[in-house]
Amino acid sequence: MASKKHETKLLDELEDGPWPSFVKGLKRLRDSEDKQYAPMMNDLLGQLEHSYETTRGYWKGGTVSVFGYGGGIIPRFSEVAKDYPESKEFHTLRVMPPAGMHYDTDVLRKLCDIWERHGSGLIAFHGQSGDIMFQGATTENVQHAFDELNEIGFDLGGAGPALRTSMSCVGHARCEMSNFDEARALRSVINEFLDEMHRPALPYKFKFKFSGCPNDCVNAIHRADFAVIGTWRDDMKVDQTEVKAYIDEVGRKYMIDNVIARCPTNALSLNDDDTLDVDNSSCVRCMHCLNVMTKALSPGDDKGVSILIGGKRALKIGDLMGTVIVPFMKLESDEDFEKFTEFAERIIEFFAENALEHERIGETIDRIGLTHFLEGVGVDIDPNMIRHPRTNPFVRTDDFDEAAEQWKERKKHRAEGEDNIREDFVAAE
Amino acid sequence: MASKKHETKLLDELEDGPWPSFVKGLKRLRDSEDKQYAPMMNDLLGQLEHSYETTRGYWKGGTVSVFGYGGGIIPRFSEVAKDYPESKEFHTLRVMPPAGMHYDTDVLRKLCDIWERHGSGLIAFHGQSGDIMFQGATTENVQHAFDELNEIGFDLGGAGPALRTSMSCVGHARCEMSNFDEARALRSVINEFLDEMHRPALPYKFKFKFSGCPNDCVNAIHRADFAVIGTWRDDMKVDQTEVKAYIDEVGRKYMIDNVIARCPTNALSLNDDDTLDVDNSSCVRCMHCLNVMTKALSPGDDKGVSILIGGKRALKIGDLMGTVIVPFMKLESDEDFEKFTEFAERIIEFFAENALEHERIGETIDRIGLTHFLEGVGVDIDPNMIRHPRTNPFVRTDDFDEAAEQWKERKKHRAEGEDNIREDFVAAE
Amino acid sequence: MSEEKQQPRRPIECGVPDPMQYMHPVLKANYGNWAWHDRMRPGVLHHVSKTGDEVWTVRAGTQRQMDVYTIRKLCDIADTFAEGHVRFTTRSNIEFMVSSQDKVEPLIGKLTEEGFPVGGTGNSVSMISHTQGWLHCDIPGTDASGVVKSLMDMMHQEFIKEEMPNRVRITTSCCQINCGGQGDIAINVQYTKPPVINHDLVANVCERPAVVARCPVAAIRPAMVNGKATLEVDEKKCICCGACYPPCPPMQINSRESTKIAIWVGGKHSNARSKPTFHKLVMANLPNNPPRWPEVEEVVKKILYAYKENARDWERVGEWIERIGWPKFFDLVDMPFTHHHLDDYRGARTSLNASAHIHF
Amino acid sequence: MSEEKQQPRRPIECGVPDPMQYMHPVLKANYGNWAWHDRMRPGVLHHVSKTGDEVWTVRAGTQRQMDVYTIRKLCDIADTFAEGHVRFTTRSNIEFMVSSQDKVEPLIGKLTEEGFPVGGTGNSVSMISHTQGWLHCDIPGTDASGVVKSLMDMMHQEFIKEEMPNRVRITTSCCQINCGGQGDIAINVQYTKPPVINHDLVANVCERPAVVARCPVAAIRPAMVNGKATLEVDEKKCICCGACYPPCPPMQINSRESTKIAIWVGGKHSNARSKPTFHKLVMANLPNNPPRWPEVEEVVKKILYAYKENARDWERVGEWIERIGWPKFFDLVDMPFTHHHLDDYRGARTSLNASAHIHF
Ligand code: SRM
Ligand code: SRM
Ligand code: SRM
Ligand code: SRM
Ligand code: SF4
Ligand code: SF4
Ligand code: SF4
Ligand code: SF4
Ligand code: SF4
Ligand code: SF4
Ligand code: SF4
Ligand code: SF4
Repeated sequence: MASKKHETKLLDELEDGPWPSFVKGLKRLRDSEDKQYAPMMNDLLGQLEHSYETTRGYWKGGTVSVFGYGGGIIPRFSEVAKDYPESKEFHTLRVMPPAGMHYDTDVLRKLCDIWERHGSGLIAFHGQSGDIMFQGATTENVQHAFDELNEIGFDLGGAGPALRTSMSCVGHARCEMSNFDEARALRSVINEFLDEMHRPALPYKFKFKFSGCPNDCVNAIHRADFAVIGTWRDDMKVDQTEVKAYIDEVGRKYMIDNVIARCPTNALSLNDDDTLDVDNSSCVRCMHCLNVMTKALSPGDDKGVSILIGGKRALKIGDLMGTVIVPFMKLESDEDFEKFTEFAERIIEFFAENALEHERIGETIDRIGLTHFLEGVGVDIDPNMIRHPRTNPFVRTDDFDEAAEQWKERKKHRAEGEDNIREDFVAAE
Repeated sequence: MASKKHETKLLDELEDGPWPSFVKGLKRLRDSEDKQYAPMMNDLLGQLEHSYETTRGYWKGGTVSVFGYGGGIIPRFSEVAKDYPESKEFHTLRVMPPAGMHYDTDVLRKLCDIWERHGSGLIAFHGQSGDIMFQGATTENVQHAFDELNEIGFDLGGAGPALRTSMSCVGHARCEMSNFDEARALRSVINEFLDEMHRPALPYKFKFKFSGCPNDCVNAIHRADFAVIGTWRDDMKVDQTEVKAYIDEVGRKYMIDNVIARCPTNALSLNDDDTLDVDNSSCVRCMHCLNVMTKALSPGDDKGVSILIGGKRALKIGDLMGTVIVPFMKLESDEDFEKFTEFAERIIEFFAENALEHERIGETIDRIGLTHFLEGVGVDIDPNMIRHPRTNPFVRTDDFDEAAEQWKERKKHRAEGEDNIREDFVAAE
Repeated sequence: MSEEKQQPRRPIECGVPDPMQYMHPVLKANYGNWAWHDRMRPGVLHHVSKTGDEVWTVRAGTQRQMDVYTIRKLCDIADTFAEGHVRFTTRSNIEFMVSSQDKVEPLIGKLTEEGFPVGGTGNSVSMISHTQGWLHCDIPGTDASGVVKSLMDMMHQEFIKEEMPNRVRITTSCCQINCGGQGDIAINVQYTKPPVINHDLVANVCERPAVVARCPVAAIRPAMVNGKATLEVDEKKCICCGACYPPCPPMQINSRESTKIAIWVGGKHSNARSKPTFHKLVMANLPNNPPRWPEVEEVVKKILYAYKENARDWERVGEWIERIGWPKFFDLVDMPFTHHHLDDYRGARTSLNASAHIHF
Repeated sequence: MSEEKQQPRRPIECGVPDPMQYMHPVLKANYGNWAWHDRMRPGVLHHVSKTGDEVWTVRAGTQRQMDVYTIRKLCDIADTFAEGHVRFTTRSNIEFMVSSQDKVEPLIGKLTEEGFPVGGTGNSVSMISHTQGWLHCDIPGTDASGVVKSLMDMMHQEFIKEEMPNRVRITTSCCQINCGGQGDIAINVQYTKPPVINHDLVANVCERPAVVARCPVAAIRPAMVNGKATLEVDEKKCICCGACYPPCPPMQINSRESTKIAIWVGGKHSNARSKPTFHKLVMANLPNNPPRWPEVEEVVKKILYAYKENARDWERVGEWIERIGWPKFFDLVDMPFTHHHLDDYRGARTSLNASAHIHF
C-alpha cells in the first residue's frame, strides 16, 4: 500500500518562514508510516501540489451522511482520483465546539486519538463558522469517527440548507465588557433546534452568532442571519479618579483627540477639572471610550441584548449586515431565556415558510420590505431599526392615523420597560 | 367694469399677525380703483378665496410667449373664468435678476412702474429659481410688459425644457468666505447659452447654481443640475492670536466641544498652549471652524471651484444631490473662465443628446452609470467623486491593467496642478 | 398700440444684468476683498474688508408676493434711512447696506414701524422658502402664501431674535414636486391616495404613452372604459407620487379627502460639519386646513421648540436628531413612529440600522 | 467492525457541549464578573475580576489546519507550562490561561521555541481569517492555506508586536463567495471574466431553471447547442459574480487566465466609533501565483505599512482612509484608481460623493 511519496516542489516552499507551516504538518502525517492515514496524506499532498501547479481545484461534492442525520458532513470526492487514489474520498466532519471554544488538554487529546484512528489526522481549529473541522475521512470512516466523537459528548454541526453551527465570544468567561451569558444563550437556542441542524430542510442556511458587546468579537452583524449583541440601557459607570489617572498618563491633548473627539455622537465632554461628562442619552454604546479607558468606564447594570437580523456575505444581491429588529431585550432570568428561544423559533419558522429557495433571511427582508417582515414575526416597530426615516414621499399614508394609534400602545409597553416582541403573536398560516 | 368686490372671509384672516401680509397687498391692488389692474385683482382674490373654500386650485396651463422667444412665460388660464372673468388670464413673466440680486431703488421703481402699466401690480422677489416673477398679465400684455422690461436691460428667464434662471450667493460682494467671482461665473455661463433658455429644446430643465463656498447659501448641491461651489486647495489661514482671543471669550471646554469635536474628519487639535493645529490634508473644507471663528480662520490663497452634477428634487426617482465631477478647477483668469464655459457647454450638449425625454441629468447619470457619463463628457476619474470605492465584487476586471495605465497619465497631469477636464476631448457623435 | 402688430419688436437678448451697476458702493469697492464679519444684534451683519472698509447690513422680512406699493415703500425707506441700495436674499428677505453704523438703529426703527420684521440672520428662523400654490400654480394641493404667512406669524419672535441653536431654514411645497426644496423643517403636500381617473377626459387631454412612461413604479397601464381609450392604475403598486398628474390632469391626485400635509425634518444644504442631507418624514396626514392650517402650525411649533430647548450650539435640526437619536426625537415632539417612516423605495436598504449603535 | 452494519448506532443529539466542563477554573469562578483588563506585553492579556482574582492569557498563532502532532504538542505545553486549559479565538489563535504572572514568561519562551508566535493581541496584525481553497473546497479559485501562510510569514513581526495604530484584521477568501468575510484588508479571489460553458456537461449536471434563477442580473438564458439543451450567458450583462458556478460546475468561472486576486480595505465589524462597514475595492487583477503569491504580498505590505506610518491611534484602516480621504490613500499606496472602483451595482448612488467635502 505504501506508494512512492509525491514530489511537492511548490508546497515545499511553504515550509519555510516563521509562521507555523501547514505543509510541515501534512508531511508529518504523510510520514507517519505506521498510521492508517499516511497513504491518504501522501496522495492528498500530491493532489494539492497538482492544484498548485495548475491553479485549479479538484474536489467535487456528493452525498455522505451519518446514520440518523442528513447534514454535518462536507463530502469531497477527487476528480483526479486516478492519480491520487488514496485520497479519493476526503470528507469533512463539522463538529460543534464547546461554546466559547474552551478545551482542556484531556479532551483535545481524545479528539486527536479518534481522528488518528478514523481520519486523516488533520483537524482545523476552527472553521469560519466555528466548527472543529475533522477533514479527510473516507465515506466508510465518517460513521466511525462520528460515533466515537458523539460518545464523548460532541455532535455534528451544520451544513447545507440548515441551522448552522454558532459562535459566541469569550465574553462572560473572561471579558469585563460582556453584557449577557453568551454561552448559555448560544446553547439555549442551538440545542433547542438541533433538528433543523441535523435534518436540513430550511430554504437555505441560517446562522446565529453571539457577541457580549458591540465590539462584536465574533463578527455577528456581518456574518449571522441572527446576531445577538450585548448592550445596556442605563448609564455607563464612570470612575472619575481613574479618568484623572488616565489623563495624567496620556496628557490632555491626547485625551481630547482620542476619546472626546472620537465619540460618534459627541456624548463626551471633558470638564476643565479633568472630570468627564457623559451624556448617556446621546451615547450609542459604540464601546470606544470604554475600550480606551478600561478601568475608568464600564457598562451599566441594566444589561441585555440587541438582536439584528439578516447578515450574510456577497452571493447574489451583495453583502448584507443585520438590521436592528429588537433594540433591547433582557436576557437574565429563565423566563428571559425562554422568551428568547421562543423568538428565535418564530424567526426560523418565518424563514422556513417565507424565504424562496436559496434565499437568506436578509434577502427575504430586502425583497418583502421591513414592514412586512415585522408583521410576519410579531415585532413592534421602533426607530432604532433605522438610521433615519424615509427621505422620499413615495408612500401611501391614508392609514397613518391608525398606525399612530398602534404607536401609542407600543409606547405604553415601552414605558414599562418591555421589549418590542409581541407576546400575543400568532403567526399567519 | 367695476364689479362688486368679492367677499374674502377666509383670506381676511391672513391680514392679521406680525408678518407682512400678502392679502393686504392684494387688497391694496384691488382697491386702487384708478388702476387698470383693480378689476383683475378683485377677481383674482375671488378665485383665491374660492380655492381656500374648496381646497382646490383652478389654474390650467397653455401656450403664451413673447415674440422671438419660446419660453420664459408661465401661462395661466382660469378654470373658473365664468365666475372670475377679469383674471381669466394671469400669466407670469419670469425675469432674470442682476446676479446676486442687487438693486438700487431707481431700478426697482422702474420695474414697479412697468408692472403697474401692463400687469397686476404683483411681483415676487424672487422665485425659488431666482427669477423676479411678474405675476398676472393678460396674454396681450405679456408682450408689452416684456418690451419695456427688456428696454431697461432685463431679459426673460427660463421655463419648460430649457436652461433655467440661475442664482449665485452674495459672495464676493460681501462675504469673506467667497472663493471665486460668483457673479462673473454665473453671467459667463448663462449669457453664453441664452439660446438654450429662450428657445426650449432640451430634454428637460437644466439649472446652474453658484455658491462661493461649501456653506452653499444658494442650495446648489440639492437644487442645481450643475452646482459650482467655491473652495481652496492650499492650507487655510490661521491667526493664532485670534484663536486665543476666541478661547478666552468662550472657554476651553466650549472650544473643544464646539470646534475640535465637531470637525467631521478630526482635522483639528487644540494644543495645551491654546494654539490650534490644523491637519489640512485631512480637512474637507466643510467650513465649520471658519464659520465659528470668522476672525481667526479663513480660506487659503489657492482658490477655485468644485463642480457637482445632477441635483434635483423628488419627481420620479426621488431626490438627488449633485455628485462631485470636477473636484477642483481654477476660476480666476480669462482662460479659466473660457475653459469653464466650454465645459458647461460640453455638459449641456451631452444632456441634450443623451437624456431621455423629461429626464434630468442626475437621472441620466443614475441610469447609465458614472463611468459612462465621465467618458461621455471627457472627464478623468478621481476618488473625490465617491464616498468610497465599490463594496461589491460585481465587476468585470480583466481590463484593470489598461485602466491603471490611464490613471498614471492622469496622475502626471494632477501633479502639475491640472484639473481633470480633458482638453483634447471630442464628443462622440 | 396697434403698430406693434405690424412690426413686432425683436427682443434684445441681454441676459443676466450686471449687478455692478446696482451694487452698494462699499460692496463694489471691496468686491472679493472681505476679511471677516460679526453680528452686533439680530438682523444686522457687520462686514470688514481687508482694507478696513466696513459695511452694515440690515435684513428684513417681506411677504415675497409683493404689491408695487410695498416695494415702493421699501424703496422710500432705502432712500431715506439707508443709501439707496438693497439686495434680496435667497429667502426673499431684503437687505439694506449702510456704510456707517449710526444709520443702523434708525433704519431698524423705521422698518419695524412699517411692519417689516428685522431679523433672519444668524441663529434665527429665517423666512420660509416660498412656492406658488393656489395663487398661481396649475397643480397645487395647497396655498404656499397662506401657509407661509400663518407660520411666520407664529414664528415672528424667532425671526427677530437669534435664540436658536443654529439657523433654522424652513421650506414649504404645495405639491410633492417640492419646488420649495429641502429644509430643517419642511411642510409639504402629501398625496395620500392613488389618483382618481376621469376617464372621459383622458382620451382628449393626455398623451397616454408619455403618462405611462412617467410612472416610476409602472403602475399605470392603458385600458378601455366605456369603449374609450383611457388609463388605469394598479393601486397595489401606486406609491402616490403624483408624477402622472402634471402630464395628465384627469389623473386627479388632489381632493379634499386625499390631499394632506406631511412634515419633514433634517434637510440640510450646507456642508458645515456633516454632509448635506435630505429631510426625513416625521408626521403625515395632517389636514389641509386653510386659512391658517392650525394643525400644521402646532406640529411645526413642537418640533421647533423641542429643537430650541434640546439642541446644542451649532447643531442643525438634523444633526441634533442624529445625536439624540430618532427614538428620543419622536418622544420629545410626542409624535408617532409608524411603518410609513420605514423606507421601502429603491435603495431603502441603506436607511436600515445595520449596527449596534442604539439610543436608549 | 461488522456488527455496525447490522445495528447502526443512533446518534445522541447532544448538541453544543457545555464549556464549563473544560473552562479554566479562574474563568469559571469569575464567570460574568470581570472588572477590567490591561496588556503587559504583546500576546498577553491580564484580566482582573471584581473579586480581585487575576488571570493571564497568553495568545499564540497556529496554522489552523493542524496535524494531530501539532495539537498534542500544544497540549504538552499547556500541561507543562500552563494549567491544562486552553481556548481558541475566532481567528484560530490558541490562548493559554494561567493564574499566576510568573508562569507567563516561561510559557512564552516555550511557545516561541516551538515555533508558535506569541502575539495577536491589541494593536497587532492577528491571524488571517482562513478558508479552505484547493485543500478541500469544491469551487476554489486559489488556496487559502498557502496565501495565509505566505502573508503571515511576511507579517510575523507585526503579529508579535503591537505597533499598529489599532488592531488589523485580515481576511482571505478563495472564491467570491467570501467565507472569510470582511476585513481591514481582504485578499479575495476575483473572477475577471464571464463563465465559459461546457455545453456537453450542462445537460447532465445542471438543473437549468435553478441556475437561471441564481443569476442576480438575469444574464443566463436557456439555449440549444449542437442539439443539446444547455445555457448561454449574455456577456454584456454578466457581472462575473460566479453565483452560477456552484449549482452548475460546467459554467467554469475559474481558469488560469481569468481567476485573479483582488485586494479590499476598510471592512470593520466592531461598532467602536464608526458603524460597521464593508470593505472596499483597492486593487484588482493580481496574479494567482502559488506557492507564495508575491504580487499579493507586495500589495498587502504597502497598504499595511502606509497604515502603520500614517494612521492615528485607534483608527482602523477604514477610519484612517475616511479621514485622509481616498485620493491620498491611493497616492500613499501608489495604486491606480480606475472606473472599476466606481460602484455600478444596485444602490450605487449612495456611494457617490454628494457633498463639497473634498480632500486636497
Ligand atoms: C444672504 C445669504 C446669501 C445670499 O446670497 O442671499 C446668506 C448670507 C450668509 N450666510 Fe448663508 N446666506 C443665505 C442663505 C443660506 C442658505 C440657503 C437657504 O437658507 O435656503 C444656507 C443653507 C442652509 C441649509 O444648510 O439648509 C446657508 C448656510 C450658511 C451657513 C451654514 C450653517 C450651518 O452650520 O449649517 C453659514 C455659516 C454660518 O452661519 O456660520 C452661512 C453664512 C452666511 C454668512 C455669515 C456669510 C458671510 O460671511 O457673510 C452670511 C450671513 C449669514 C447670516 O444670516 O447671519 N450660511 N445660507 C442668504 C440669506 C438667506 C436668508 O435670508 O435667510
Ligand atoms: C415658481 C416656482 C415656485 C416659486 O413660487 O418660487 C416653481 C413653480 C413651478 N414649478 Fe418648480 N418652481 C420653482 C422652483 C423650483 C425649484 C427650486 C430651484 O430651482 O432651486 C425646484 C427644485 C430643484 C429642481 O430643479 O429639481 C423645482 C422643481 C420642480 C419640478 C421637479 C423637477 C424634478 O426633476 O424633480 C417640477 C416638475 C417638472 O418640471 O415637471 C416643477 C414644476 C413647476 C411648475 C412649472 C408646475 C408645473 O409643472 O406645471 C410650477 C409653476 C408654478 C407657477 O404657476 O408659477 N418644479 N422648482 C419656482 C420658480 C421661480 C423662478 O423661476 O424663480
Ligand atoms: C479573543 C477574542 C474573542 C474570542 O471569543 O475569541 C477577542 C478578545 C478581545 N477583544 Fe475582540 N476578540 C476577538 C476577536 C475580535 C473581532 C473579530 C475578528 O477579529 O474576526 C473583532 C472585530 C474586528 C473588526 O471590527 O473587524 C474584535 C473587535 C474588538 C474591539 C474593537 C476594536 C476597534 O476599535 O474597532 C475591541 C476593543 C479594544 O480592543 O479596545 C476588542 C476587545 C477585545 C478584548 C480587549 C476584550 C476584553 O476585555 O477581554 C479582548 C482582548 C483583545 C486583544 O486581543 O487585545 N475586540 N475582536 C477574539 C480574538 C481574535 C484573535 O485571535 O485575533
Ligand atoms: C469551511 C468554511 C471555510 C473555512 O475554511 O473556514 C466554508 C466553506 C464553504 N462555504 Fe462558507 N464556509 C465557512 C464559513 C462561511 C462564512 C463565515 C461565517 O459563518 O461566519 C460565511 C459568511 C457568512 C454567511 O453565512 O454569509 C460563508 C459564506 C458562504 C456562502 C455565501 C452565502 C451567502 O448567502 O452569501 C456560501 C455559498 C452557499 O451557501 O451557497 C458558502 C459555501 C461554502 C462551501 C460549502 C462551498 C460550496 O458551496 O460548495 C464551502 C465548503 C468548503 C469545504 O470543502 O469545506 N459559504 N461561509 C467555513 C465553515 C466552517 C465551519 O463550519 O466552521
Ligand atoms: S464581544 Fe465584547 S464581550 Fe465579547 S469578547 Fe469582545 S469585547 Fe468582550
Ligand atoms: S460608548 Fe461610544 S458613543 Fe458612548 S460615550 Fe463612549 S465613545 Fe461615545
Ligand atoms: S456660500 Fe459661502 S461665499 Fe457665498 S455667501 Fe454663503 S458663506 Fe459667503
Ligand atoms: S473646515 Fe471643517 S473639515 Fe476643515 S478643519 Fe475646519 S471643521 Fe474640520
Ligand atoms: S410645489 Fe408644486 S404646487 Fe407648488 S409651485 Fe411647485 S409645482 Fe406648483
Ligand atoms: S401617482 Fe405616481 S405611482 Fe401612482 S400611478 Fe401616478 S405616477 Fe404612478
Ligand atoms: S471562499 Fe469560496 S472557495 Fe473558499 S471555502 Fe468558501 S466557498 Fe470555498
Ligand atoms: S457569473 Fe454571475 S452574472 Fe455572470 S452569468 Fe453567472 S450568475 Fe450571472
